[in-house]
Amino acid sequence: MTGQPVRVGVPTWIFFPAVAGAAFVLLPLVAIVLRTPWSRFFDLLGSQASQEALLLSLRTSGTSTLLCIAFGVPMALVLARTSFRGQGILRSLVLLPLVLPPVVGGIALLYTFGRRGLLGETFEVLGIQVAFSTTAVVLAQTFVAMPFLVVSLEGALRTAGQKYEVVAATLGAGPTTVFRRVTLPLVLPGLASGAVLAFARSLGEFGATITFAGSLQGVTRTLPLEIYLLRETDAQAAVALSLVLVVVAVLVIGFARQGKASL
Amino acid sequence: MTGQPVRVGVPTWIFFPAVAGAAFVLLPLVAIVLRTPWSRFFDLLGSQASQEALLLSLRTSGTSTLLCIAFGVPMALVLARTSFRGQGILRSLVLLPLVLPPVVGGIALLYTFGRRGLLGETFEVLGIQVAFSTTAVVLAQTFVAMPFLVVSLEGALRTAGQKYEVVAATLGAGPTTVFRRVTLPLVLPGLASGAVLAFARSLGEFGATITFAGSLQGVTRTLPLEIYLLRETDAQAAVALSLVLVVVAVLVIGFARQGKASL
Amino acid sequence: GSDGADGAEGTGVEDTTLTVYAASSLTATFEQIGEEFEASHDGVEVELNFAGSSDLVAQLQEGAPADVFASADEANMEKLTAEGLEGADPVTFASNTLEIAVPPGNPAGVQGLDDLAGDDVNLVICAPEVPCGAATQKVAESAGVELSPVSEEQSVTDVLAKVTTGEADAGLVYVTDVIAAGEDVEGVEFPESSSAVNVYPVATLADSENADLAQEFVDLVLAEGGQSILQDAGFAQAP
Amino acid sequence: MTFEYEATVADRGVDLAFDIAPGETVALLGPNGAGKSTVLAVTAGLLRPDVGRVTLDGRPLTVRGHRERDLHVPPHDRQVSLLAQEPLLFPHLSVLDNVAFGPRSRGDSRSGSRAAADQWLREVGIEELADRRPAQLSGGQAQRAAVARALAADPKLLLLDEPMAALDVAVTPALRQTLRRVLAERTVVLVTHDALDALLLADRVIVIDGGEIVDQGDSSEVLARPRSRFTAQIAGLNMIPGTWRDHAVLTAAGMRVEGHPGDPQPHEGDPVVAVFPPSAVSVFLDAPGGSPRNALEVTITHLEPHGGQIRVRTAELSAEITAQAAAELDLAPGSRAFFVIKATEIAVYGT
Amino acid sequence: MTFEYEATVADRGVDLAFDIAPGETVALLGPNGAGKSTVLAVTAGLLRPDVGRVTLDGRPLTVRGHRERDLHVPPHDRQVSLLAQEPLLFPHLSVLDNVAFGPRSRGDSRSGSRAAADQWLREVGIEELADRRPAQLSGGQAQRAAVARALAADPKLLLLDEPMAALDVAVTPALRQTLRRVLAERTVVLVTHDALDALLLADRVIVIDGGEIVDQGDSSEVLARPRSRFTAQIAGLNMIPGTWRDHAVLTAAGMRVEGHPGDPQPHEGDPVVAVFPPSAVSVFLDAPGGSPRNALEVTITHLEPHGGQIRVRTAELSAEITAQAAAELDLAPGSRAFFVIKATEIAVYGT
Ligand SMILES: Nc1ncnc2c1ncn2[C@@H]1O[C@H](COP(=O)(O)OP(=O)(O)OP(=O)(O)O)[C@@H](O)[C@H]1O
Ligand SMILES: Nc1ncnc2c1ncn2[C@@H]1O[C@H](COP(=O)(O)OP(=O)(O)OP(=O)(O)O)[C@@H](O)[C@H]1O
Ligand SMILES: [Mg+2]
Ligand SMILES: [Mg+2]
Repeated sequence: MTGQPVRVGVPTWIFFPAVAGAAFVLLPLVAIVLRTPWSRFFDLLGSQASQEALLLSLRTSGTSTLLCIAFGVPMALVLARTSFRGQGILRSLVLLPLVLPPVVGGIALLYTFGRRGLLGETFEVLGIQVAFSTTAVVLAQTFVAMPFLVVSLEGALRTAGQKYEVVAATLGAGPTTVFRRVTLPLVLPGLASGAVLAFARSLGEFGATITFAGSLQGVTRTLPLEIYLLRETDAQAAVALSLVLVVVAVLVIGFARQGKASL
Repeated sequence: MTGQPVRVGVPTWIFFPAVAGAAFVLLPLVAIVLRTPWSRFFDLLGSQASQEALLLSLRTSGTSTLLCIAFGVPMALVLARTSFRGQGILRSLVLLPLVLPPVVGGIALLYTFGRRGLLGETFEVLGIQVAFSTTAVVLAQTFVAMPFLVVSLEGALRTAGQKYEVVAATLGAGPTTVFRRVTLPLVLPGLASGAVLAFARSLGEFGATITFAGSLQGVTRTLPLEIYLLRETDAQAAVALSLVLVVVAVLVIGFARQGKASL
Repeated sequence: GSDGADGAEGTGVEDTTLTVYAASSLTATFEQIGEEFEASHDGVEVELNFAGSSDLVAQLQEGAPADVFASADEANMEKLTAEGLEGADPVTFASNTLEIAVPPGNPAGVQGLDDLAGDDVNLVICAPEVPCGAATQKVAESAGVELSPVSEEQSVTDVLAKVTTGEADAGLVYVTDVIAAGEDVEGVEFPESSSAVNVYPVATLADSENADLAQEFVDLVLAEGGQSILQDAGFAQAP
Repeated sequence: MTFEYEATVADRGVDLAFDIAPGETVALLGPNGAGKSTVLAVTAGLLRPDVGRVTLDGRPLTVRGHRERDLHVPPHDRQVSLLAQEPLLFPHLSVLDNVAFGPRSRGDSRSGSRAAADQWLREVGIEELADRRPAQLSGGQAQRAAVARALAADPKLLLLDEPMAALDVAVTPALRQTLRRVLAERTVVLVTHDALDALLLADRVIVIDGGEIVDQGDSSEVLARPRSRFTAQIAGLNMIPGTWRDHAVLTAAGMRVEGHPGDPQPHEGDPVVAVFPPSAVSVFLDAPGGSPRNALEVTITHLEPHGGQIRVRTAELSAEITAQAAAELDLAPGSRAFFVIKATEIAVYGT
Repeated sequence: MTFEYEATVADRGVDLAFDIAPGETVALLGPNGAGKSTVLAVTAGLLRPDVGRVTLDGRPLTVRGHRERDLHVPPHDRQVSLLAQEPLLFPHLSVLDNVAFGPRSRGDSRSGSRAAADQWLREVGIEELADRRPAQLSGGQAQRAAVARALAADPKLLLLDEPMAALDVAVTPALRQTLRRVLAERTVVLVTHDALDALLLADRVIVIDGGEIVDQGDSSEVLARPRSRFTAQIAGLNMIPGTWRDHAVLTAAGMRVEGHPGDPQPHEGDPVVAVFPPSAVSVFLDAPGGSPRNALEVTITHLEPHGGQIRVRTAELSAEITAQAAAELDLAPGSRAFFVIKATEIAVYGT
């Protein structure tokens, strides 16, 4: 037992829209759960196609989340902590994969990394064949998920402000030290929620993947693609399989949040 | 001319991954622009179908962004500022529309608001037909976009902390006053970036819309649906039309950011 | 079944809206047929809802207000009839056969189905779960050709996209798709295609509030006017 | 009709109880980490004690672990306002709106609260900064704005945590007078490190050390007759604790200090303190022989100027002598010397 | 091999120049908002002046609007460390790691910097808090940790903005001694509101008011012979400005004040000040007739106890009299009285 800091209360009326909003998001999930043919749920889980798709999804989403962190953190830092001409435009452009219909995103990737794309010849000379490979899946997921990480991390960086970084500098810490020992630890909650968003987006990614990477079992057919395909023959089974996706997402997100106090 | 506060520098090496990341996101956009049949771009823009789709997209995305704010702000507040048993699970569940493949999301909405859905009978008695109307488009967009607003706003609320709210309370401000005069103004940047994310996601929403709302010109056929259809007959035109989406997004986002200092 | 969109005030007839659900591969042809129908029916507006056949069935099962449904395959139409949602028995109105689509110039030099076996050609086909994939499987089996695709796509459009961008050396799609894609691809016909003919059924729907109009629309599709539009697009007559 | 406080915050080791009469101003003194801010936080409702009961005008504000039902009135509903140790001005509001925040929350009209805020800014001497954002203020200006904001809230009970911190000497006397006038009729708890604030602004002093009350009473009384080491320090007096043996104070080190015991006369064996001002100490290099005075051998740690005189400090004691005397004695840190105090200058009383 | 400062920050109205010799400690005094923190911010490289040139040991740190090329060395590269007015401890690091941050950034080993940090925590008296998070410290404890952190960084030039703020009387003398020892050989700029800090810690004093230097020189010199109103206030002296006419100081109000002019003798018409300590003032209720003394008619604003005496304050002046005298005169705020000062007690010198 110990003294507890008190939180300032939330206005009571705010619970009404909050509950309404939660209900709006949760009811459809309940509806799905109710309609799921549970008897077949575990058969489905056991099928080789589902398992391969699930493993592929986890692998590629994990990799693309790492890529988003590796490239997105620097981008967010540059957007939040420097200012240059055209920065506003750059920020809007980086946001674009958010609005681009994923299928168009996939086409854009084909135009870039495809055999006849912008970089296609370069890649061909290097003997790298991106399309129809697992790499392509990762690229597609990274492309659509990157803005999530950048936007939420940039927001966190701005909210956190610079005062501790300034203090660190006056203590003689160079930019790299400041980044590693002050900036990163301070925005860890923001980074974590950005990574969760990116991972979730990668996990659910469909349009860009099918357009850019194709769909071959064990190589490029991730769980969402498997769900789509299953839907053609057996809509209920597809819904059941998408519940697997949901459960996996909840587990991974919950697991990732274990370590961190906040999201 | 006046004294300028100095920013702490960003490590130089950070520009390399930042530029690489930006290139990765921007190159596909460049590739699309290069391949667009510009001659037909303006014809396309002028066509009635495109214009109706564009207007519908703007109207519905705007409405769903407002709904996201109306319900998402309270949800974020409750998640960030209260603690109760099962809050972690609730937060993960609210995130789920992020991972759910949009089509499955659409099916879930059908299961809920459709004629045979959970609430279908209630609605039927009231004489309300939700599915396959413009309302359905708005609902679908709100469903997929809500988590974006909630997650980024909750992050901002946590980063901002409670100290100013506590001060306001000790000055005699009740929860509603604190919310209106302290909490909201302080997290405005976070709210703005959350709203931008939600708007962008609504604008690009395809899967849930086509499943839940159908694709009727002028009623439920938003720009991404129009692009999808156009792709059946004329892939290049579809890409060109998606550039319109991109331009609209840049304009709206840029316009929304005018007022605010940060994103 | 009309909803709030057609708020035009006027005489009773002008309020009538006929809602047609059609597979997205019928987009161009049904838009034309719809215009023709509007031209011959004063005050009737045809609203077309295009999506994948399975999407459309899902919507109809959830009570979507529609008058006519045209499917891209018989399997999806059967899902509908299994629930008794059709107004009158479905009739087939068109058929389609497979063709090899190759990028302009045919870089891999594909001449027939046999050239598609083996690993040296980047082949893209439809997954067996979707109609064009089922047809592909049938054709390959009857011809005794072992296909080893680099990708099994979800839809014809996706196959075509891989071919038009040059990513794939060849893809198996419908004749109509090759025609629609115009200069972006070249078609390579092959005799074995006749072993799998895909048929397109159309039906009026039980819930239709304009059953007569719906039937008239189906009639138009089957009649000379509709058929010529379909054949211009490459569809063959229903068997 | 008083403020009653009694609470334990276990993990901070703060456990104390006191009352305040209406209209009374109480100064809370104590070393860093003693628990002063903790007491204010519990009172303002920002910290829930492990066990405790806090009431204002008979209304329970916080009850925990008592026979009554547990209860915690939220901060905004207590009519208690707190000036914390950090200014924490709302960054998005102008200085004027910051100060008007309290009146506005209480329900005053916009123009009314602005007028009130303007008045308070004038009182603390920063009326010309009304339109600035807090980020554009200097440290002392921000502190003054925070004081104005706390005062403008006009609560039943006002808690001030070091209101004079960061202020310059030019404004301190004036603000002290303002506070003196403003606080006169209010019920106030004032945390300070300055004896003058305690004397001038407070009716009563409570001295905390290690989470406990070590001394309390009428301000001038407590500062004139300190009972704890810290109170003596803040009052600028020397204190030697010991036991009353054979009409003298016997220290733990076995030294005898003679003084004149006050009322009530201590009993043999009572714990007592010997207290004397630095000015009562004479400094010699050699022990003066055979007189009825106390001579304590000390090691000088440092010398400080002090109002024209020199203060000679040892680890525990200090003496005040003229600069001339200091020069003649050739004192320097590390020197050994004798502090000699006439017994009549030493007050002895029980603790 | 010195620190040279010269900079204008237009929107804060701060425009001044000064030099510091190596190993010298300079105290920066001035009222709130004078520009002290601004000077430190420019020096640490946190604020780019509109025009200015700052060099350390001949190396330009900031150059702007000079004949040389504009230049701005980033803060971390200046070998200047700053203790700002807020403690700003890193919230995610323990107290020990906060203090070890500077040594670690300089490249020391982990264990080496921890050992150094431990030493500094001991110096400021909070070694037992080493493992706490900053959020678990009291205000004074946080301030001490921040002081330790700044000192541990061991820079060429150390900037301290009110290092003694929020500290209690029990620790202030000890910390002052620590600083005195530690700062002795360093080049330091120390912002303070306390004359004692200036006297004990600084070799030289610079007094700023309204963004300009109004007084500077040897610490004891400046505080003994203040030339600005604020310096007089901080030194606790009375000051009457005027012009030297006919062997006396003629004030703007037309009053004549006689004193003994120092070296150099002022010339007729020179601006001069008359300076005298409060203890030199006697208070009377009626003007004493015909003597060579100065009698100033005043209105008393308030009375304060001051080290056993009573300080009688007017808006501009103050006198120190015994409590007995105050009681006999029956003084109260608002009373009219005469402040009488012997001419020999008044120092007059040019400004
Ligand atoms: N979260 C916390 N906030 C403040 N103090 C804490 C906290 N947790 C533990 N403490 C400890 O509680 C004790 C009392 O702290 P408090 O802030 O009340 O001291 P204080 O008397 O206000 O000191 P100061 O004069 O330095 O402000 C200190 O020892 C402090 O280290
Ligand atoms: N961003 C800013 N930060 C600090 N001061 C600012 C700022 N903008 C303008 N000022 C003004 O500049 C002037 C100098 O401020 P500075 O902080 O240097 O004062 P200071 O001498 O440190 O005062 P204090 O003793 O109150 O800390 C003040 O009048 C202040 O209002
Ligand atoms: Mg405190
Ligand atoms: Mg300052």
